[in-house]
Amino acid sequence: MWDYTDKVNEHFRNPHNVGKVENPDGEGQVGSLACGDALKLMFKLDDEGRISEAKFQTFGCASAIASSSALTDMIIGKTLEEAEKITNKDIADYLGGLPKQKVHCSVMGREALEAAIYNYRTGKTWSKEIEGEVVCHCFGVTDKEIEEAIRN
Amino acid sequence: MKTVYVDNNATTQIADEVREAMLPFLTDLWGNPSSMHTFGGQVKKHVEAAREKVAALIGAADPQEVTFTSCGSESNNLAIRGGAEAMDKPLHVITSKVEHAAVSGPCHYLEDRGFRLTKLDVDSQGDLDTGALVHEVKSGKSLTSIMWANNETGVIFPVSQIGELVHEFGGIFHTDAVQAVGKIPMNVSELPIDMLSLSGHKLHAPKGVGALYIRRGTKVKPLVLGGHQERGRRAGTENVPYIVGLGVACDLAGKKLSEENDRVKAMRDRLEQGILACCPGSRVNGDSMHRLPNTTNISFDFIEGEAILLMLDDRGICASTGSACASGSLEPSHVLRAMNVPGTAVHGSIRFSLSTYNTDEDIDAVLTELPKIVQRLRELSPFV
Amino acid sequence: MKTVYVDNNATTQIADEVREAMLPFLTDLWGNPSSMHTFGGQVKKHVEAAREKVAALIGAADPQEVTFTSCGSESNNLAIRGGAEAMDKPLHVITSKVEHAAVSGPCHYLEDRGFRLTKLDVDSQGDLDTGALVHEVKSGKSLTSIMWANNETGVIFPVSQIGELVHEFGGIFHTDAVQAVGKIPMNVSELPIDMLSLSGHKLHAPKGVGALYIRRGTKVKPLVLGGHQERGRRAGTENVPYIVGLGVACDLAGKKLSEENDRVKAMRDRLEQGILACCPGSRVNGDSMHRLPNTTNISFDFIEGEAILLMLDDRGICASTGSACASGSLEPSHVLRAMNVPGTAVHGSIRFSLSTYNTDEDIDAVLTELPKIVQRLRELSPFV
Ligand SMILES: Cc1ncc(COP(=O)(O)O)c(C=O)c1O
Ligand SMILES: Cc1ncc(COP(=O)(O)O)c(C=O)c1O
Ligand code: FES
Ligand code: FES
Repeated sequence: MWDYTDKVNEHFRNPHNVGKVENPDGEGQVGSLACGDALKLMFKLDDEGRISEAKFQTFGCASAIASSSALTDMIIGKTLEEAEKITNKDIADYLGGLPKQKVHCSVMGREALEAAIYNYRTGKTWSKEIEGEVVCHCFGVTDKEIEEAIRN
Repeated sequence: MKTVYVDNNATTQIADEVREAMLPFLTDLWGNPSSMHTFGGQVKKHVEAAREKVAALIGAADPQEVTFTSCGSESNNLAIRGGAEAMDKPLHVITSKVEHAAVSGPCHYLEDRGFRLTKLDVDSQGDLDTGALVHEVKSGKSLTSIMWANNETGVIFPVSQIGELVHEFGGIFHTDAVQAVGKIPMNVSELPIDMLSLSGHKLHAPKGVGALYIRRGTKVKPLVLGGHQERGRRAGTENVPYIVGLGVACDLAGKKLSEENDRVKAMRDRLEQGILACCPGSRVNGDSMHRLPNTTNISFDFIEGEAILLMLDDRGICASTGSACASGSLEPSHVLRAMNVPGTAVHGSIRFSLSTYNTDEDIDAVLTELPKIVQRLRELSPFV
Repeated sequence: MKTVYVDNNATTQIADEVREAMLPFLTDLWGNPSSMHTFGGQVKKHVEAAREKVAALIGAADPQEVTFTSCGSESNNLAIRGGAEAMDKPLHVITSKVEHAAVSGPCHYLEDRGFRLTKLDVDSQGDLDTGALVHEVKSGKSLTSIMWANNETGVIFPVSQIGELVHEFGGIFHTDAVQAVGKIPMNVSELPIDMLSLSGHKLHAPKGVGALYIRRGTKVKPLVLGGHQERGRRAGTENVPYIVGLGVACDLAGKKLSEENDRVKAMRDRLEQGILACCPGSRVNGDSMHRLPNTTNISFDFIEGEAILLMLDDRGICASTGSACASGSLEPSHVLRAMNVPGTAVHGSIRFSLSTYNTDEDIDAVLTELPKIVQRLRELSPFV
């Protein structure tokens, strides 16, 4: 049984900001149905360039759901420059920590955000090469990314 | 909150009769059965009586064919590592892709030491590719280890047919029957089975006792080397209380076999039909013809198993994704992958496994709560 | 007839506190600690609490250095077979001639597979030939397994000195401390010991649970391969009740250590002196300086051990010749033979081993009955 913090449990059971944003300014999705990973993140900016609305949908375990929920909470009210600085460790810290084997579940949220910002800035959809050995088959997260996530 | 325990393939509750039978051996009769004095020696006959009961449940011709071990995993390791070591030319190990880790572990161990290892496929129903087996056994004397029933799907393999094929070419056949013993009738003395593993805690005895049936004449080298206990097949002072408990549990299981295949099966079927009816995008994994009476494994499209489990847990419902001992791993079930369960369904499967201790109210509880959970999680999913 | 149990090196009674602590896990808390649901998962912390207690008794720096097993024999096999497998070049196995079968068994197993095996002598006092050890460890990286205390004589070996020698030449040191743990103080974290075996039933926990201390950084391949239990070091669903019991037993043993070395030792000394005084032609086997506080092994010239035992048994006194698990064999004790115990004395030895549950009346009973028995048997002997 995973040792989830109360905060993780809370965000998993009552995730914040679930769903889709109408006419989003940025939209990012990582993964695909075929390889079994998926997180979609959308945001809308206000007049000052701050994120006024952010929503997510995820196909994932409790950590993935909680991390996504936490991330949306964290970015609302921030400028994109501020939001970009959020690391996986920040997400994990915000949740009071994640079990070691589950740290990678926070990676996807980070990447979906990156993809959404890229989409806002370029109008293009982000596609990403995955290198390294796939550790978490459910989300196509690689060991390199986990290493980075843990180092961060 | 009432606990609704529908995870009996992971472990079962200890039957009252089993606990009662064990208590004297935890209290006054704590002697060492190998002792020369009466106080210890008197205990031995209780160990032998238990051996007879285990033999009776599986239909062993002679109780001495039963060796007590510390768990199902040890039984499997003893059979496979010990069986391979005892063979003259044990070059080929044949197993399936859907075995428990306690079988695939020792098989890979042998592979690392130069044995040829073949892992047979299953089809989308979880049924074994017996055609491939025919081909493989021909290639020389083998040690073949194929489970009797799969822990995740409950699919039952044709052990009689497999054993015959293996024997035809001079091989040895071991079956991991940890999930089958006590759930379906069996009579090893009439089957082409050389070794059979079972585990106490899957049939209402405690965790930490198992047995390996070793047909008279089958050679096995011990895994735990040392004293002369278990006729030299397994060293270590005997776990008398649990062995006595396992005996009683086997007795009980024999008596309840018809209830298992009758009332438990009916509950399982109602649960399965109920879920399929009220959860769109759900499907049963595994051949419904050849299946344990207590197990159903159901996949839900677009949602993830752990999330379902935790929400069931909030409502006091205990179920499982795959095998409990794999729950430390993030890999999707190797069994469902071997069956080529498509898309997200492989990530979103839940196993419900019943026992004679379950009631109709348990089934009602699952059927009330599960659809709500599935709907809730689907709302989170980017795929719907 | 009251039972006078002075055979505590064979097995011990389960302490009431141990049984009480186990009962909830045999009754309501029967979940699988690896389960994802709360009902199972909640059990895990009790397993971890037990691990801390075991670690505390032996002075392990980190509870994760403790791996639970199914008995002392398995611990020894895991350490020796698993330790040898994990070494780069594990060519030389060093042990003594007076080890328990659960150490000599796996050592011979390795010898059969091409390892060089050296079995060190002991002198007439049962003390290890450390000079020979110095010579042997020099010959290259070794796996050395020497017991902490001998089960038959109670002789204590200088594990600190042995470990230092082994380490000086890059070897690995395992000690079978099954008879030492709970009887003498120890602090493995400050000793040059890489692995240490212990068994529950020698310290008032049940038969069928043990542990292996594996110092952080020491590599060991698992013996029972399969699931991820015990961090991959020992597959098999955990025997939660016994693990909890072992924890409590270690706690108790820690608290009773001074009584063991004080009251129990005084009883043992009175027993020993009393026997020597009233049975002519009797002598103590084993160094009296380096000996467990609870054990005495006494040889009687011209009479045979089994006969003495059976007559003691008639009077409700439970003792032993050599180790219980060797009692199926007719060979005189390998320990006494290694000590070159002369003439008929090697066949006529009895081991008395006490525990904190013994009383002065128990000692009185032995001292009343034994001389009569010895005299009676001497009358039968052709040698007198
Ligand atoms: C020194 C020694 N090592 C190992 C063992 C084996 O312990 P177990 O019976 O728990 O396997 C014993 C006792 O039987 C022993 O005395
Ligand atoms: C098919 C199968 N084999 C072996 C085992 C291992 O049994 P144990 O946990 O007693 O080692 C299990 C259960 O965990 C199982 O389901
Ligand atoms: S996203 Fe959590 S396990 Fe892969
Ligand atoms: S005469 Fe009976 S054991 Fe040797």
